[in-house]
Amino acid sequence: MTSYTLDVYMPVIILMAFAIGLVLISVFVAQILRPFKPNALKEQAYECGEEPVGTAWSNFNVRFYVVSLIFIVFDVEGALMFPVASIYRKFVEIGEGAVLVGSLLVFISVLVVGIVYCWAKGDLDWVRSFQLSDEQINQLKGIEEKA
Amino acid sequence: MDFTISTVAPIVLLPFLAFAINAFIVKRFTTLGVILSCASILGSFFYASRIFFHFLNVYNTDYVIHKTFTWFDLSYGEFPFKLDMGIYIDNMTATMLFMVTGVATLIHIFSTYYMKDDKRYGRFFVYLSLFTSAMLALVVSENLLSVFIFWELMGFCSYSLIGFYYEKEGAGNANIKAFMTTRVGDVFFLFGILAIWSVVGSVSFVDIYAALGAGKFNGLYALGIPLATLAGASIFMGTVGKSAQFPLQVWLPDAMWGPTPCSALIHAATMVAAGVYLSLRCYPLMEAGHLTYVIATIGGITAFGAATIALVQTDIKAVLAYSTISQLGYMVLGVGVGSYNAAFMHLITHAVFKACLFLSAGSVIHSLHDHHTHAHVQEMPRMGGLKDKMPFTFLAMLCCTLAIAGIPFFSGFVSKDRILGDALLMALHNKWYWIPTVLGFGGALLTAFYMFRMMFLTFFGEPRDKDLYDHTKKETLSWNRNVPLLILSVFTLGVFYAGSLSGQGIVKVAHEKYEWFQTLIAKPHVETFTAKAPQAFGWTDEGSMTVSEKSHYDPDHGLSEEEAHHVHHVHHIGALVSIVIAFSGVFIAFMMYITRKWNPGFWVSLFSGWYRALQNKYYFDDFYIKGLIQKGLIPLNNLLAFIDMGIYDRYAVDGWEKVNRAMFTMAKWFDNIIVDTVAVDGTGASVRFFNVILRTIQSGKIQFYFIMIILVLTGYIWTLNI
Amino acid sequence: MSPSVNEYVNQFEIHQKLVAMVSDFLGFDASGLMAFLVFAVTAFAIVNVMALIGGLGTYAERKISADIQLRQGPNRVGPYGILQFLADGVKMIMKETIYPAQADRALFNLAPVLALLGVFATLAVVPFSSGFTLANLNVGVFYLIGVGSLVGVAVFLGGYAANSKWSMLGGMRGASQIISYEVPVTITTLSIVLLAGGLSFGHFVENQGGFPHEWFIFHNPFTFIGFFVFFVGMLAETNRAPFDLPEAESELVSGYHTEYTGMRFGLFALAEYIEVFVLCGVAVAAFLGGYKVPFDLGNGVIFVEKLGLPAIIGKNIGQVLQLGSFVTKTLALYYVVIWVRWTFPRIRVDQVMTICWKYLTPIALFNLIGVVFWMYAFDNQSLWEILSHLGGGSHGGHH
Amino acid sequence: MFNDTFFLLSAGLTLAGALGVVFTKNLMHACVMLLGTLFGVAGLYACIGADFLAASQLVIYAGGVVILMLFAVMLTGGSSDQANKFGIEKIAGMGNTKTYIFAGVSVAVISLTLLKIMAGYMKTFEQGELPPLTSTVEEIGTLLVTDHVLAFEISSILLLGALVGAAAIARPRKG
Amino acid sequence: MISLPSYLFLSFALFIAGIAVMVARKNIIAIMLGIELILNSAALNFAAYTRFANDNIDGHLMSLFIIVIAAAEAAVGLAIVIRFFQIKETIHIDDAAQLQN
Repeated sequence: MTSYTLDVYMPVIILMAFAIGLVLISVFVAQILRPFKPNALKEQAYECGEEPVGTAWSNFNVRFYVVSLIFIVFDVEGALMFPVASIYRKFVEIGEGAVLVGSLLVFISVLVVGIVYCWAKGDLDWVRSFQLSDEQINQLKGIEEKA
Repeated sequence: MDFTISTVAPIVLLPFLAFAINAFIVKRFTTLGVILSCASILGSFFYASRIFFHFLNVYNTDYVIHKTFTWFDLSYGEFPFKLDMGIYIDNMTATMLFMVTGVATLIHIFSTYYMKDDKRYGRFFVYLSLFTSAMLALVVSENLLSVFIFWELMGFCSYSLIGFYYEKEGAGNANIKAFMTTRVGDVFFLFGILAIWSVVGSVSFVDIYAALGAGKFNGLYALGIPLATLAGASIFMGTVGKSAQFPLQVWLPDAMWGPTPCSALIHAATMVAAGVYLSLRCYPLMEAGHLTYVIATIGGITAFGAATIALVQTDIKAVLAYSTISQLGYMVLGVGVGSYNAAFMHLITHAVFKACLFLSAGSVIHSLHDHHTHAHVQEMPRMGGLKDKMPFTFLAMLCCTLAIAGIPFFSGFVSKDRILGDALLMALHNKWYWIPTVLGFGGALLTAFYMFRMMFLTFFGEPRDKDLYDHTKKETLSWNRNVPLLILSVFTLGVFYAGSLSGQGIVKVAHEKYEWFQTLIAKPHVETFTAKAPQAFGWTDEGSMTVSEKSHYDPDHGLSEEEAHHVHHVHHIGALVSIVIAFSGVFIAFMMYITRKWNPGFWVSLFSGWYRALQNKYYFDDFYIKGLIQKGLIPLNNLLAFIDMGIYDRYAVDGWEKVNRAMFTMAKWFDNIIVDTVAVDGTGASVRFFNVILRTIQSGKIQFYFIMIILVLTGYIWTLNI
Repeated sequence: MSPSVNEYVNQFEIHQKLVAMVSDFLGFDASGLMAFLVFAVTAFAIVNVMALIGGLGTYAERKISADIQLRQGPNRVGPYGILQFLADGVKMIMKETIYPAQADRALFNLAPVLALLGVFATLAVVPFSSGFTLANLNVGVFYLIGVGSLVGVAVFLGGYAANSKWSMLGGMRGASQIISYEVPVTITTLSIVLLAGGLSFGHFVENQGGFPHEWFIFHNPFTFIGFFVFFVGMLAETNRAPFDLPEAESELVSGYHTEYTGMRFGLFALAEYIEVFVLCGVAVAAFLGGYKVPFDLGNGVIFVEKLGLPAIIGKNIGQVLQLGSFVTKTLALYYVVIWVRWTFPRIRVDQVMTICWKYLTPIALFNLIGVVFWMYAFDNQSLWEILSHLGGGSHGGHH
Repeated sequence: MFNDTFFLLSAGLTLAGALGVVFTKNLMHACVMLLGTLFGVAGLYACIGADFLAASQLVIYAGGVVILMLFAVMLTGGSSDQANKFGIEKIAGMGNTKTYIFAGVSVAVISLTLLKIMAGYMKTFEQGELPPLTSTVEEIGTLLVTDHVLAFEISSILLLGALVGAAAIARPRKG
Repeated sequence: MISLPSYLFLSFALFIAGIAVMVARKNIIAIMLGIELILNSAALNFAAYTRFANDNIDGHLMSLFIIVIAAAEAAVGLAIVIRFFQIKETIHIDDAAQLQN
């Protein structure tokens, strides 16, 4: 196994520094060149010309959370599978692939169970199908007829 | 035969697999699940008997299979942090495995009869499988930590089984009670494990024995108590909780709420046996901690006290429950008086005959079906004369009763007599041991009495509930009901335990003088106990160790001629006394309940106060609920809440004003007390005052608990000076 | 195993002499300093080229869209309007920065920085050529996924900080879309990791060849499907049409950068364009043979040995070929991305989630299992190798 | 030279982030600070050759947990300190004087305790020759399918449980 | 510079910060941030000991599993928080006191 030094991370740091530097420079240049005349109207949040009501920081639908939940589970499982996947080729070459096939399959099938559960429970539907009651249907029909 | 972890593992894994599969298919394929459970336990029994006969063939006291694998190893340099898991099988374990799997198999088979019509038939087997698997894993465990893991798993299973009929309020309460009560002991147990870890750096039994031999516990004190004592006592508290010893015996009678086969399993083979098994395993530690006298006394008290309570019970299962506690008391007494293999032997014999007793009782209860309430009848006053209706059950139960009563030629006699004999030996040596010894003998008398009272009330005499009697069908022989009873009752004969087996083949007259139990089961080998601190009651080590060590019929570590003679003599006396006692117990019961010469009512009226106390189980429940919980725990809770809310929330914020107000309150309080009510109702007023203050402030605050955890942990670190 | 640019440069005598000279001059071992300089110069070059590509990307986008829609596109500034992006840049710098009154100023400033940080950090592992790679990390692709997820956070924070309803909706949508599509992309990457036997891009590319039949995309049928899964996931991760829900003009005005003006908006746009390029590069490295050139021209051995050129020239010719190969493929993919944008209509938000969770993820999982079994059954051989063996295989693969 | 720079940068980021989490009173800012800390810790992992851990830290924490936290903040009402329609304070306070006092006390107590323990270790610890850094990915992969295969598989079941449980808890209810 | 003491100190600092956050904050999500800090400090310790005082890399796996479990914990914990908010309209920790009495 080849060894390495920490120098391999040098470009990462340099690039990050460049990113921050680029932002600082561009903002600095803009600071010099651009006009800065704030007023209350300009600072209003854009709501198609209407007066903004309240703040945007309000409750959101729980669906967002469920999605991110499924994501994090897959993310973690991926993180566990990456090292195993990276040795699979070698194991197949030395004829020990069956061991890895077994454990990978178990792992993936548990993953599949998770997604099947969420699918069956409707967590994957962004818009949940819903049934209109008869009353509502009649109401809608009434509106149509009037029109 | 070479046993490794993978050849031993099926014993544990088969029931566990059955549980894992069964838990998912139980709803749809009940029958399949039940067959799976039974088959798995049968397979487990097969593996266990292989091991058992292997050990018999080897026939060596020191033969041990000890295999480990590293669970995790994070040690570096001189800081060891390594935990092994594995198996530790010696003669005791092998015997235990054989017994547990055997009894569990029979109970499984019986359950297919008993639970057939239950609406949660399949689920019962799910629990049974998990329960058995946990117990087996505990038995083969190599270290205290894995013992603790399976110990807790078993606690959970017993919780589920006791609350099996969770619709009934009593069952719901009983399982919580069982869980919480055993938890008290478990906390101590865990603390004991920590204490051992802090000294030995490992929790493996082998390492603990080695550390004891090497004197690692010498001169270590925590809170002014020798650390060996602290650790031993903590672990013994685990036994007290799990094996229902005084004063934590209250949960076991309530465990009757579970179905009868599960009672048989809890009371005979698994749960309560685990406690005694643990204290046998940790015996050297307890001896090194000078705890033997305490243990013996607790055992004696339990044996006698539970027997007295059993005198007045009318529920057939309750009688058996108290008899279990009493018998467990004998085992603990045996541990206390250094009668190592007799205690273990009693564990085995008791498991067999108690399982049989419970199954017979289950058979009786199952047959008696009240057509008005649609419930099974457990009350003995409504039974009577059943021996004509169910002769087979009667015979099985009779065998077991003879065994538990200590009638010669039955297993109970062999083991109990030996414990009592050893106790007598100790008592002759040290007068303080007379207390547990006399309690033990008294308990034997009572045992014989109440067991025969139960027999007579159930099977003899005129049927007291004619309607019930007439509706009861005559017993028909069915394999899953009678075969377990038959096998178990055959094994109540003493010859199986007192016989001598050895060498090639299974039975061979090699050690003619010595019974196989005595020659096979030996104390863990620990070189020296160097702790020389004086024990309680002026009792010093030197004498006790020699006699208690040598009191075993150990052919290799021979006693001197004279000593051996003395020991034999004492044992013969003990045996004679216990025979006399057993027969007189039977005689009293006979006079009271068969011939009716002696009226039980008279005795009740004579000792009416006692009678009430007994009926209320010595007010233990009342004491725990009213005394400990209401007077102790809730005020403690309130006090903590007070610290939380009253100090944490209140004084930190607007301190000065609050302090002023508190001073004012204090002043007023003193005023009231001193001026007004010092003499009249000082105590009551103060209690009421605290209640008023503390009740209003209740806590449920997570962060406060968190702070408490931090403080306790830091306190622990500072005191133990890690 | 492909070295990083520093190690590549180090193999030439002239550079070693230079290092020795500087060390003599300064009086201490200057190899670290020189490595820093090499990295810094390379990184500077890459960043600038990337910025250029980002800028040209906007131009190309407009030009191609105009082409597709039979319009002229930008044609005033410079020849064929090619300097349009410079004019745009100047406009952005000159624009006033407006902070919404209720905004969270700190996060409002931080969000574009995070986006740029995440994208730039991914550049470190992109294998432009066997010698022209900034860092060949052992955990290359895994690192890329991790750092790339900063963009999701940036999008969310950008939407949050402005405290405008459009922004907030766009930010939430954007973040959830980005993380959702990360799942199929990750799983598809896993199947490539299986084939490559390592996480670094060096492994990825070195296990492929210069000819299309040696690419991982044609290794087996599963990777062929996997490539399209990856491509679609990539589009969605970079919020490109038809997955540009977070910034759908007709629904959300401009999504999470509604309230951003001037250079901050420009930085967001820059980050987005560079990310598209980087992900196209990843797709090329993982599926399309990366920088590999046919007949192993890339390592320069032929030029040195057959043509007798000096090592420094021959090797560098190879590098240039490799770079050309990589950039050509990447730009071709880039073109496809733009093409897709102007061809497909935007899909609805529920369809976005449906496509991700109900189609791409199951397909990706199926592919993963398929690759596992393929490798196990055929002993790591590719489809081409198997076929050539069947056909008597005189012109079989070079493995 | 670069080693120390890298380490100092990471450590500085870690500490600054941790301090930010402790002292900021804005929940959203605290989450972003946590992101900084997590990146710093990833750098620290990289410094001691735990390259796979560093990447996992980035993928799981920075990419997953932080997003989850940010979403959760949004789903529980954002970070504005305003009353909702029931008059209850919507976002609970980020602490007050008394909690600060208690935090200070607990921190002091624990610091003393831990420093005591650490001092004991530090005195006895001597650094030997460090082995060169090598890639840990293959080694971790091999360990995951050999020695720790049970933990590997069980963690998948743990995650399945987490997924099912959390989805069942958080699932939007009808009506 | 890169040595065990400095790593232990960093992990110590993270731990202390986590404790401070957990005690000082009354917001459940903020407390969970504190928990993450503590978990990170533990994982860092494992990795550091692996590097400086051990031959094998089991500690890395320990850290990896800590990270995995932290993710699971965060997922479930935050789900509970969200549900709690839906019911109680608050995430103040003192309102989560059903266990009192």
